[in-house]
Amino acid sequence: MTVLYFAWVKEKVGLSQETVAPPPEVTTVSKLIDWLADRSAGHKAAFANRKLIKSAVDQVHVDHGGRVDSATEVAFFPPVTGG
Amino acid sequence: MTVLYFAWVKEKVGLSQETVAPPPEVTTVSKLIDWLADRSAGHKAAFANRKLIKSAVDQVHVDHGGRVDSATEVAFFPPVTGG
Amino acid sequence: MFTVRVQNEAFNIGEEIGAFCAANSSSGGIVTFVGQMRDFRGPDWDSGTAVVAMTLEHYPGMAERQLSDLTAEAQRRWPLDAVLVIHRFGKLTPGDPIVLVAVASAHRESAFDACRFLMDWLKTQAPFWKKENTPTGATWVQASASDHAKVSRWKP
Amino acid sequence: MFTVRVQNEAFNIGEEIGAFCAANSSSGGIVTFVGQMRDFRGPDWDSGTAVVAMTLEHYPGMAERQLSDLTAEAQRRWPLDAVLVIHRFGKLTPGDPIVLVAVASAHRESAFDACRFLMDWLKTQAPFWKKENTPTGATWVQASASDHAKVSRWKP
Repeated sequence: MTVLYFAWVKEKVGLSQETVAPPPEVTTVSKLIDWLADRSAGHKAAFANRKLIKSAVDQVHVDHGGRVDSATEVAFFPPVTGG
Repeated sequence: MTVLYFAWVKEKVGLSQETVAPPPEVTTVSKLIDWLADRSAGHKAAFANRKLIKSAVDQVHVDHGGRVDSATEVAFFPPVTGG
Repeated sequence: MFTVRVQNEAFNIGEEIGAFCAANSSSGGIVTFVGQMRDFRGPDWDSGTAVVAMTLEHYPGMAERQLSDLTAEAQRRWPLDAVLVIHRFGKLTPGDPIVLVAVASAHRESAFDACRFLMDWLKTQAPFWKKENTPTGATWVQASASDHAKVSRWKP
Repeated sequence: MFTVRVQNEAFNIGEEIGAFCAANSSSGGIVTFVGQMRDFRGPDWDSGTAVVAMTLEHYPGMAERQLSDLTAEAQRRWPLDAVLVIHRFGKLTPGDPIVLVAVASAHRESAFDACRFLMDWLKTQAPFWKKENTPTGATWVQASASDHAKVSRWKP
Protein backbone atom coordinates (compact mmCIF):
# COMPACT_ATOMS: atom_id res chain seq x y z
CA MET A 1 0.00 0.00 0.00
CA THR A 2 1.28 3.45 -0.91
CA VAL A 3 0.55 6.22 1.58
CA LEU A 4 0.73 9.81 0.35
CA TYR A 5 0.94 12.99 2.42
CA PHE A 6 0.21 16.53 1.26
CA ALA A 7 0.65 20.11 2.48
CA TRP A 8 1.39 20.48 6.21
CA VAL A 9 0.69 16.80 6.83
CA LYS A 10 3.60 16.04 4.50
CA GLU A 11 5.80 18.60 6.25
CA LYS A 12 5.06 17.15 9.71
CA VAL A 13 5.50 13.52 8.66
CA GLY A 14 8.65 14.52 6.77
CA LEU A 15 7.76 12.33 3.80
CA SER A 16 5.68 12.84 0.68
CA GLN A 17 5.00 9.13 0.34
CA GLU A 18 5.94 5.75 1.71
CA THR A 19 5.14 2.13 0.97
CA VAL A 20 3.76 0.27 3.97
CA ALA A 21 2.34 -3.17 4.72
CA PRO A 22 -0.05 -2.80 7.65
CA PRO A 23 -1.33 -6.00 9.34
CA PRO A 24 -4.76 -7.40 8.30
CA GLU A 25 -6.58 -5.92 11.31
CA VAL A 26 -5.96 -2.43 9.87
CA THR A 27 -9.25 -2.35 7.95
CA THR A 28 -10.27 1.33 8.09
CA VAL A 29 -8.73 4.75 7.59
CA SER A 30 -9.05 5.34 11.33
CA LYS A 31 -7.12 2.18 12.17
CA LEU A 32 -4.53 3.02 9.56
CA ILE A 33 -4.00 6.41 11.23
CA ASP A 34 -3.52 4.65 14.60
CA TRP A 35 -0.99 2.33 13.03
CA LEU A 36 0.88 5.03 11.08
CA ALA A 37 1.07 7.40 14.07
CA ASP A 38 3.45 4.96 15.80
CA ARG A 39 5.96 4.95 12.99
CA SER A 40 7.81 8.12 14.01
CA ALA A 41 7.60 11.33 16.05
CA GLY A 42 6.77 13.12 12.77
CA HIS A 43 3.86 10.78 12.10
CA LYS A 44 2.63 11.23 15.67
CA ALA A 45 2.75 15.04 15.34
CA ALA A 46 0.98 15.00 11.97
CA PHE A 47 -1.88 12.84 13.25
CA ALA A 48 -2.10 14.46 16.72
CA ASN A 49 -5.43 16.12 15.91
CA ARG A 50 -7.00 13.77 13.42
CA LYS A 51 -10.10 15.94 13.04
CA LEU A 52 -7.94 18.23 10.91
CA ILE A 53 -6.98 15.44 8.53
CA LYS A 54 -8.89 14.48 5.41
CA SER A 55 -8.35 11.19 3.63
CA ALA A 56 -8.72 9.66 0.18
CA VAL A 57 -8.62 5.96 -0.72
CA ASP A 58 -7.59 5.20 -4.27
CA GLN A 59 -8.08 8.88 -5.16
CA VAL A 60 -11.65 9.13 -3.84
CA HIS A 61 -12.54 11.22 -0.77
CA VAL A 62 -13.60 9.00 2.15
CA ASP A 63 -14.13 9.71 5.83
CA HIS A 64 -12.14 7.98 8.54
CA GLY A 65 -14.61 5.10 8.63
CA GLY A 66 -13.75 4.18 5.02
CA ARG A 67 -12.26 0.76 4.27
CA VAL A 68 -8.60 0.38 3.35
CA ASP A 69 -8.39 -3.47 3.16
CA SER A 70 -8.06 -3.58 -0.59
CA ALA A 71 -6.63 -0.09 -1.11
CA THR A 72 -3.50 0.42 -3.16
CA GLU A 73 -3.21 4.18 -2.45
CA VAL A 74 -4.26 6.07 0.67
CA ALA A 75 -3.69 9.83 1.03
CA PHE A 76 -3.80 12.19 4.02
CA PHE A 77 -4.09 15.96 3.74
CA PRO A 78 -5.64 19.07 5.27
CA PRO A 79 -8.95 20.44 3.89
CA VAL A 80 -8.36 21.58 0.31
CA THR A 81 -7.79 25.26 -0.53
CA GLY A 82 -7.61 25.40 -4.33
CA GLY A 83 -9.59 27.53 -6.75
CA MET B 1 -42.66 66.83 -27.48
CA THR B 2 -40.62 64.34 -29.45
CA VAL B 3 -42.19 60.92 -29.96
CA LEU B 4 -39.89 58.03 -30.88
CA TYR B 5 -40.83 54.64 -32.31
CA PHE B 6 -38.72 51.49 -32.36
CA ALA B 7 -38.70 48.04 -33.96
CA TRP B 8 -42.05 46.93 -35.45
CA VAL B 9 -43.85 49.91 -33.92
CA LYS B 10 -41.61 52.13 -36.03
CA GLU B 11 -42.26 50.02 -39.13
CA LYS B 12 -46.03 50.18 -38.67
CA VAL B 13 -46.12 53.90 -37.92
CA GLY B 14 -43.74 54.48 -40.81
CA LEU B 15 -41.69 57.00 -38.82
CA SER B 16 -38.78 56.72 -36.44
CA GLN B 17 -39.68 59.98 -34.74
CA GLU B 18 -41.94 62.99 -34.96
CA THR B 19 -42.45 66.25 -33.10
CA VAL B 20 -45.99 66.69 -31.84
CA ALA B 21 -47.91 69.19 -29.73
CA PRO B 22 -50.77 67.32 -28.09
CA PRO B 23 -53.50 69.37 -26.35
CA PRO B 24 -53.28 69.87 -22.55
CA GLU B 25 -55.85 67.12 -21.77
CA VAL B 26 -53.33 64.53 -23.02
CA THR B 27 -51.83 63.98 -19.57
CA THR B 28 -50.91 60.26 -19.63
CA VAL B 29 -49.22 57.75 -21.91
CA SER B 30 -52.59 56.10 -22.46
CA LYS B 31 -54.19 59.36 -23.58
CA LEU B 32 -51.21 60.10 -25.79
CA ILE B 33 -51.69 56.73 -27.50
CA ASP B 34 -55.36 57.58 -28.12
CA TRP B 35 -54.36 60.89 -29.58
CA LEU B 36 -51.50 59.54 -31.72
CA ALA B 37 -53.58 56.64 -33.09
CA ASP B 38 -55.74 59.12 -35.00
CA ARG B 39 -52.84 60.67 -36.86
CA SER B 40 -52.64 58.07 -39.66
CA ALA B 41 -53.58 54.55 -40.68
CA GLY B 42 -50.03 53.53 -39.76
CA HIS B 43 -50.39 54.95 -36.27
CA LYS B 44 -53.75 53.18 -35.88
CA ALA B 45 -52.24 49.85 -36.96
CA ALA B 46 -49.24 50.24 -34.64
CA PHE B 47 -51.40 50.99 -31.60
CA ALA B 48 -54.21 48.50 -32.48
CA ASN B 49 -53.24 46.19 -29.61
CA ARG B 50 -51.76 48.50 -27.04
CA LYS B 51 -51.03 45.66 -24.62
CA LEU B 52 -48.09 44.82 -26.88
CA ILE B 53 -46.61 48.31 -26.60
CA LYS B 54 -44.14 49.44 -23.96
CA SER B 55 -43.42 53.06 -23.26
CA ALA B 56 -40.68 55.28 -21.86
CA VAL B 57 -40.97 58.92 -20.80
CA ASP B 58 -37.76 60.89 -20.91
CA GLN B 59 -35.83 57.61 -21.28
CA VAL B 60 -37.33 55.93 -18.22
CA HIS B 61 -39.68 52.92 -18.50
CA VAL B 62 -43.22 53.82 -17.44
CA ASP B 63 -46.53 52.02 -17.80
CA HIS B 64 -49.45 53.51 -19.73
CA GLY B 65 -50.67 55.34 -16.64
CA GLY B 66 -47.46 57.40 -16.53
CA ARG B 67 -47.66 61.18 -16.89
CA VAL B 68 -46.57 62.92 -20.07
CA ASP B 69 -47.57 66.54 -19.20
CA SER B 70 -44.03 67.75 -18.80
CA ALA B 71 -42.31 65.17 -20.98
CA THR B 72 -39.90 66.22 -23.69
CA GLU B 73 -39.38 62.71 -25.13
CA VAL B 74 -41.82 59.80 -25.21
CA ALA B 75 -40.95 56.47 -26.82
CA PHE B 76 -43.06 53.48 -27.91
CA PHE B 77 -41.63 50.03 -28.61
CA PRO B 78 -42.28 46.28 -28.23
CA PRO B 79 -40.86 44.38 -25.24
CA VAL B 80 -37.07 44.51 -25.43
CA THR B 81 -35.08 41.54 -26.79
CA GLY B 82 -31.43 42.48 -26.31
CA GLY B 83 -28.67 40.57 -24.55
CA MET C 1 -13.93 50.95 -12.76
CA PHE C 2 -17.52 50.82 -13.92
CA THR C 3 -17.82 51.03 -17.69
CA VAL C 4 -20.75 50.78 -20.09
CA ARG C 5 -20.21 50.73 -23.86
CA VAL C 6 -22.98 50.60 -26.44
CA GLN C 7 -21.33 50.23 -29.82
CA ASN C 8 -21.75 49.39 -33.46
CA GLU C 9 -18.22 47.97 -33.84
CA ALA C 10 -17.55 44.29 -33.19
CA PHE C 11 -15.42 43.56 -30.13
CA ASN C 12 -12.92 40.85 -29.32
CA ILE C 13 -14.06 38.77 -26.36
CA GLY C 14 -10.61 37.51 -25.43
CA GLU C 15 -9.01 40.95 -25.54
CA GLU C 16 -11.78 42.57 -23.52
CA ILE C 17 -11.84 39.88 -20.81
CA GLY C 18 -8.05 39.63 -20.72
CA ALA C 19 -7.71 43.39 -20.22
CA PHE C 20 -10.48 43.39 -17.58
CA CYS C 21 -8.78 40.61 -15.59
CA ALA C 22 -5.39 42.35 -15.85
CA ALA C 23 -6.88 45.65 -14.65
CA ASN C 24 -8.50 43.85 -11.69
CA SER C 25 -5.80 41.42 -10.70
CA SER C 26 -6.40 42.11 -6.99
CA SER C 27 -10.01 40.95 -7.23
CA GLY C 28 -10.45 37.42 -5.96
CA GLY C 29 -13.05 36.44 -8.51
CA ILE C 30 -14.14 37.56 -11.95
CA VAL C 31 -17.35 36.30 -13.53
CA THR C 32 -18.21 37.03 -17.14
CA PHE C 33 -21.19 36.39 -19.35
CA VAL C 34 -20.87 36.39 -23.14
CA GLY C 35 -23.91 36.27 -25.40
CA GLN C 36 -23.15 35.41 -29.01
CA MET C 37 -25.30 35.52 -32.10
CA ARG C 38 -26.60 32.04 -32.87
CA ASP C 39 -26.91 30.76 -36.42
CA PHE C 40 -30.33 29.22 -35.78
CA ARG C 41 -33.63 29.98 -34.13
CA GLY C 42 -35.54 27.28 -32.26
CA PRO C 43 -34.75 24.57 -29.74
CA ASP C 44 -31.69 23.32 -31.64
CA TRP C 45 -29.97 23.58 -34.98
CA ASP C 46 -31.61 20.53 -36.59
CA SER C 47 -35.21 21.47 -35.84
CA GLY C 48 -34.61 25.23 -36.05
CA THR C 49 -34.49 27.83 -38.78
CA ALA C 50 -31.19 29.16 -40.10
CA VAL C 51 -30.45 32.76 -39.17
CA VAL C 52 -28.01 34.32 -41.59
CA ALA C 53 -27.79 37.81 -40.11
CA MET C 54 -29.26 39.95 -37.39
CA THR C 55 -29.95 43.63 -36.92
CA LEU C 56 -29.97 44.98 -33.41
CA GLU C 57 -31.91 48.17 -33.09
CA HIS C 58 -31.44 50.28 -29.97
CA TYR C 59 -32.66 53.46 -28.34
CA PRO C 60 -29.58 55.70 -28.29
CA GLY C 61 -29.22 57.53 -25.01
CA MET C 62 -31.69 55.39 -23.11
CA ALA C 63 -29.67 52.22 -23.77
CA GLU C 64 -26.54 53.69 -22.17
CA ARG C 65 -28.58 55.20 -19.36
CA GLN C 66 -30.42 51.95 -18.53
CA LEU C 67 -27.20 49.94 -18.50
CA SER C 68 -25.49 52.54 -16.31
CA ASP C 69 -28.45 52.56 -13.92
CA LEU C 70 -28.39 48.75 -13.71
CA THR C 71 -24.65 48.81 -13.05
CA ALA C 72 -25.13 51.36 -10.28
CA GLU C 73 -27.87 49.22 -8.74
CA ALA C 74 -25.55 46.18 -8.80
CA GLN C 75 -22.89 48.27 -7.02
CA ARG C 76 -25.41 49.15 -4.33
CA ARG C 77 -26.37 45.51 -3.79
CA TRP C 78 -22.96 43.82 -3.83
CA PRO C 79 -19.35 44.77 -2.96
CA LEU C 80 -17.92 45.04 -6.47
CA ASP C 81 -14.49 46.18 -7.63
CA ALA C 82 -15.35 46.68 -11.29
CA VAL C 83 -18.02 46.09 -13.92
CA LEU C 84 -17.76 46.18 -17.70
CA VAL C 85 -20.85 46.01 -19.92
CA ILE C 86 -20.51 46.04 -23.71
CA HIS C 87 -23.59 45.75 -25.95
CA ARG C 88 -23.55 45.80 -29.74
CA PHE C 89 -26.08 47.36 -32.05
CA GLY C 90 -26.42 47.35 -35.83
CA LYS C 91 -25.75 44.47 -38.20
CA LEU C 92 -24.39 41.23 -36.78
CA THR C 93 -23.36 37.95 -38.35
CA PRO C 94 -23.48 34.49 -36.71
CA GLY C 95 -20.82 34.01 -34.05
CA ASP C 96 -20.51 37.73 -33.36
CA PRO C 97 -20.56 38.59 -29.66
CA ILE C 98 -23.67 40.61 -28.82
CA VAL C 99 -23.13 41.31 -25.16
CA LEU C 100 -20.39 41.01 -22.56
CA VAL C 101 -20.90 41.53 -18.84
CA ALA C 102 -17.80 41.21 -16.64
CA VAL C 103 -17.85 41.63 -12.86
CA ALA C 104 -14.88 41.68 -10.47
CA SER C 105 -15.26 41.24 -6.72
CA ALA C 106 -13.28 40.02 -3.73
CA HIS C 107 -16.10 37.50 -3.23
CA ARG C 108 -17.05 35.01 -5.91
CA GLU C 109 -20.64 34.84 -4.65
CA SER C 110 -21.03 38.57 -5.22
CA ALA C 111 -19.46 38.35 -8.68
CA PHE C 112 -21.82 35.52 -9.70
CA ASP C 113 -24.90 37.22 -8.27
CA ALA C 114 -24.13 40.61 -9.77
CA CYS C 115 -23.35 39.21 -13.23
CA ARG C 116 -26.59 37.25 -13.27
CA PHE C 117 -28.57 40.20 -11.94
CA LEU C 118 -27.17 42.40 -14.70
CA MET C 119 -28.00 39.89 -17.42
CA ASP C 120 -31.52 39.22 -16.12
CA TRP C 121 -32.31 42.93 -15.96
CA LEU C 122 -30.56 43.78 -19.20
CA LYS C 123 -32.71 41.18 -20.99
CA THR C 124 -35.94 42.79 -19.77
CA GLN C 125 -35.00 46.47 -19.42
CA ALA C 126 -32.29 47.53 -21.84
CA PRO C 127 -33.87 49.01 -25.00
CA PHE C 128 -32.54 46.73 -27.74
CA TRP C 129 -34.58 44.81 -30.32
CA LYS C 130 -33.36 41.92 -32.44
CA LYS C 131 -34.48 41.37 -36.01
CA GLU C 132 -33.39 38.07 -37.53
CA ASN C 133 -32.82 37.50 -41.22
CA THR C 134 -33.74 33.96 -42.19
CA PRO C 135 -33.90 32.47 -45.71
CA THR C 136 -37.67 33.18 -45.68
CA GLY C 137 -37.45 36.81 -44.55
CA ALA C 138 -36.72 39.10 -41.64
CA THR C 139 -38.71 38.96 -38.40
CA TRP C 140 -38.57 40.68 -35.05
CA VAL C 141 -37.60 38.35 -32.21
CA GLN C 142 -40.36 37.80 -29.65
CA ALA C 143 -39.65 38.64 -26.03
CA SER C 144 -39.25 35.60 -23.80
CA ALA C 145 -41.79 35.11 -21.02
CA SER C 146 -39.21 33.19 -19.00
CA ASP C 147 -36.85 36.19 -19.10
CA HIS C 148 -39.54 38.21 -17.39
CA ALA C 149 -40.07 35.51 -14.78
CA LYS C 150 -36.35 35.39 -14.00
CA VAL C 151 -36.16 39.03 -13.15
CA SER C 152 -38.73 38.71 -10.38
CA ARG C 153 -36.23 36.99 -8.10
CA TRP C 154 -34.22 40.22 -7.83
CA LYS C 155 -37.06 42.35 -6.49
CA PRO C 156 -35.79 44.18 -3.41
CA MET D 1 -16.13 19.51 -25.64
CA PHE D 2 -15.39 18.83 -22.00
CA THR D 3 -11.79 19.57 -21.08
CA VAL D 4 -9.89 19.52 -17.80
CA ARG D 5 -6.29 20.74 -17.59
CA VAL D 6 -4.15 20.69 -14.46
CA GLN D 7 -0.93 22.45 -15.32
CA ASN D 8 2.22 24.07 -14.02
CA GLU D 9 2.48 26.56 -16.91
CA ALA D 10 0.79 29.94 -16.68
CA PHE D 11 -2.14 30.45 -19.04
CA ASN D 12 -3.50 33.49 -20.83
CA ILE D 13 -7.06 34.23 -19.75
CA GLY D 14 -8.00 36.21 -22.85
CA GLU D 15 -6.67 33.60 -25.27
CA GLU D 16 -8.35 30.72 -23.46
CA ILE D 17 -11.74 32.41 -23.18
CA GLY D 18 -11.55 33.80 -26.72
CA ALA D 19 -10.83 30.34 -28.12
CA PHE D 20 -13.58 28.78 -25.99
CA CYS D 21 -16.16 31.30 -27.23
CA ALA D 22 -15.05 30.84 -30.85
CA ALA D 23 -15.30 27.06 -30.54
CA ASN D 24 -18.81 27.38 -29.08
CA SER D 25 -20.26 30.17 -31.17
CA SER D 26 -23.60 28.35 -31.47
CA SER D 27 -24.08 28.36 -27.70
CA GLY D 28 -26.44 31.09 -26.56
CA GLY D 29 -24.57 31.88 -23.36
CA ILE D 30 -21.07 31.45 -22.00
CA VAL D 31 -20.28 32.01 -18.33
CA THR D 32 -16.72 32.05 -17.06
CA PHE D 33 -15.10 32.30 -13.65
CA VAL D 34 -11.50 33.42 -13.27
CA GLY D 35 -9.68 33.18 -9.95
CA GLN D 36 -6.47 35.18 -9.77
CA MET D 37 -3.71 35.24 -7.18
CA ARG D 38 -4.19 38.21 -4.88
CA ASP D 39 -1.26 40.21 -3.57
CA PHE D 40 -2.68 40.39 -0.04
CA ARG D 41 -4.31 38.21 2.57
CA GLY D 42 -7.13 39.55 4.73
CA PRO D 43 -10.25 41.63 4.23
CA ASP D 44 -8.56 44.22 2.04
CA TRP D 45 -5.16 45.41 0.96
CA ASP D 46 -4.75 48.13 3.62
CA SER D 47 -5.50 45.95 6.65
CA GLY D 48 -4.08 42.77 5.12
CA THR D 49 -0.67 41.17 4.80
CA ALA D 50 1.30 41.34 1.57
CA VAL D 51 1.62 38.04 -0.27
CA VAL D 52 4.61 38.02 -2.55
CA ALA D 53 4.33 34.50 -3.96
CA MET D 54 2.28 31.36 -3.65
CA THR D 55 2.93 27.68 -4.07
CA LEU D 56 0.01 25.50 -5.08
CA GLU D 57 0.52 21.89 -4.14
CA HIS D 58 -1.72 19.29 -5.73
CA TYR D 59 -2.39 15.55 -5.73
CA PRO D 60 -1.45 14.46 -9.25
CA GLY D 61 -3.95 12.03 -10.70
CA MET D 62 -6.64 12.69 -8.12
CA ALA D 63 -6.81 16.39 -9.07
CA GLU D 64 -7.56 15.61 -12.72
CA ARG D 65 -9.95 12.85 -11.70
CA GLN D 66 -11.92 15.01 -9.26
CA LEU D 67 -12.26 17.82 -11.76
CA SER D 68 -13.36 15.40 -14.49
CA ASP D 69 -15.91 13.82 -12.14
CA LEU D 70 -17.28 17.26 -11.21
CA THR D 71 -17.52 18.20 -14.88
CA ALA D 72 -19.39 14.97 -15.64
CA GLU D 73 -21.78 15.66 -12.75
CA ALA D 74 -22.43 19.17 -14.13
CA GLN D 75 -23.23 17.63 -17.52
CA ARG D 76 -25.75 15.30 -15.87
CA ARG D 77 -27.46 18.19 -14.09
CA TRP D 78 -27.64 20.80 -16.86
CA PRO D 79 -27.82 20.81 -20.67
CA LEU D 80 -24.28 21.97 -21.45
CA ASP D 81 -22.52 22.31 -24.78
CA ALA D 82 -18.97 22.58 -23.43
CA VAL D 83 -16.92 22.99 -20.27
CA LEU D 84 -13.29 24.01 -19.83
CA VAL D 85 -11.55 23.79 -16.46
CA ILE D 86 -7.92 24.89 -16.08
CA HIS D 87 -6.19 24.79 -12.69
CA ARG D 88 -2.59 25.77 -12.03
CA PHE D 89 -0.16 24.17 -9.63
CA GLY D 90 3.38 25.09 -8.62
CA LYS D 91 4.79 28.55 -8.05
CA LEU D 92 2.56 31.56 -8.73
CA THR D 93 3.13 35.29 -8.52
CA PRO D 94 0.51 37.98 -7.80
CA GLY D 95 -1.90 38.52 -10.67
CA ASP D 96 -1.38 35.03 -12.08
CA PRO D 97 -4.60 33.26 -12.94
CA ILE D 98 -5.08 30.22 -10.69
CA VAL D 99 -8.27 28.77 -12.06
CA LEU D 100 -10.55 29.21 -15.06
CA VAL D 101 -13.96 27.57 -15.41
CA ALA D 102 -15.86 28.24 -18.64
CA VAL D 103 -19.31 26.82 -19.41
CA ALA D 104 -21.26 27.07 -22.68
CA SER D 105 -24.97 26.33 -22.91
CA ALA D 106 -27.99 27.24 -24.99
CA HIS D 107 -29.52 28.53 -21.75
CA ARG D 108 -27.86 31.21 -19.69
CA GLU D 109 -29.45 29.91 -16.47
CA SER D 110 -27.77 26.55 -17.00
CA ALA D 111 -24.43 28.17 -17.79
CA PHE D 112 -24.57 30.29 -14.62
CA ASP D 113 -25.68 27.40 -12.41
CA ALA D 114 -23.14 24.95 -13.77
CA CYS D 115 -20.22 27.41 -13.51
CA ARG D 116 -21.10 28.21 -9.91
CA PHE D 117 -21.63 24.54 -9.06
CA LEU D 118 -18.21 23.70 -10.48
CA MET D 119 -16.49 26.47 -8.51
CA ASP D 120 -18.27 25.62 -5.24
CA TRP D 121 -17.35 21.95 -5.52
CA LEU D 122 -13.85 22.60 -6.80
CA LYS D 123 -13.17 24.77 -3.74
CA THR D 124 -14.11 21.97 -1.34
CA GLN D 125 -13.22 18.80 -3.29
CA ALA D 126 -10.34 19.34 -5.68
CA PRO D 127 -7.06 18.34 -4.00
CA PHE D 128 -5.05 21.58 -4.14
CA TRP D 129 -3.39 23.37 -1.22
CA LYS D 130 -2.18 26.97 -1.22
CA LYS D 131 0.93 28.08 0.64
CA GLU D 132 1.45 31.83 0.78
CA ASN D 133 4.80 33.52 1.07
CA THR D 134 4.55 36.73 3.08
CA PRO D 135 7.39 38.99 4.27
CA THR D 136 7.23 37.14 7.63
CA GLY D 137 7.31 33.61 6.24
CA ALA D 138 5.34 30.95 4.42
CA THR D 139 2.03 29.61 5.72
CA TRP D 140 -0.59 27.16 4.51
CA VAL D 141 -3.90 28.83 3.71
CA GLN D 142 -6.76 27.79 6.01
CA ALA D 143 -9.86 26.27 4.43
CA SER D 144 -12.87 28.57 4.44
CA ALA D 145 -15.91 27.50 6.46
CA SER D 146 -18.15 29.51 4.17
CA ASP D 147 -16.90 27.53 1.15
CA HIS D 148 -18.16 24.38 2.85
CA ALA D 149 -21.51 25.98 3.58
CA LYS D 150 -21.92 27.05 -0.06
CA VAL D 151 -21.58 23.54 -1.36
CA SER D 152 -24.57 22.30 0.63
CA ARG D 153 -27.01 24.03 -1.70
CA TRP D 154 -26.05 21.64 -4.51
CA LYS D 155 -26.89 18.45 -2.64
CA PRO D 156 -29.12 16.36 -4.93
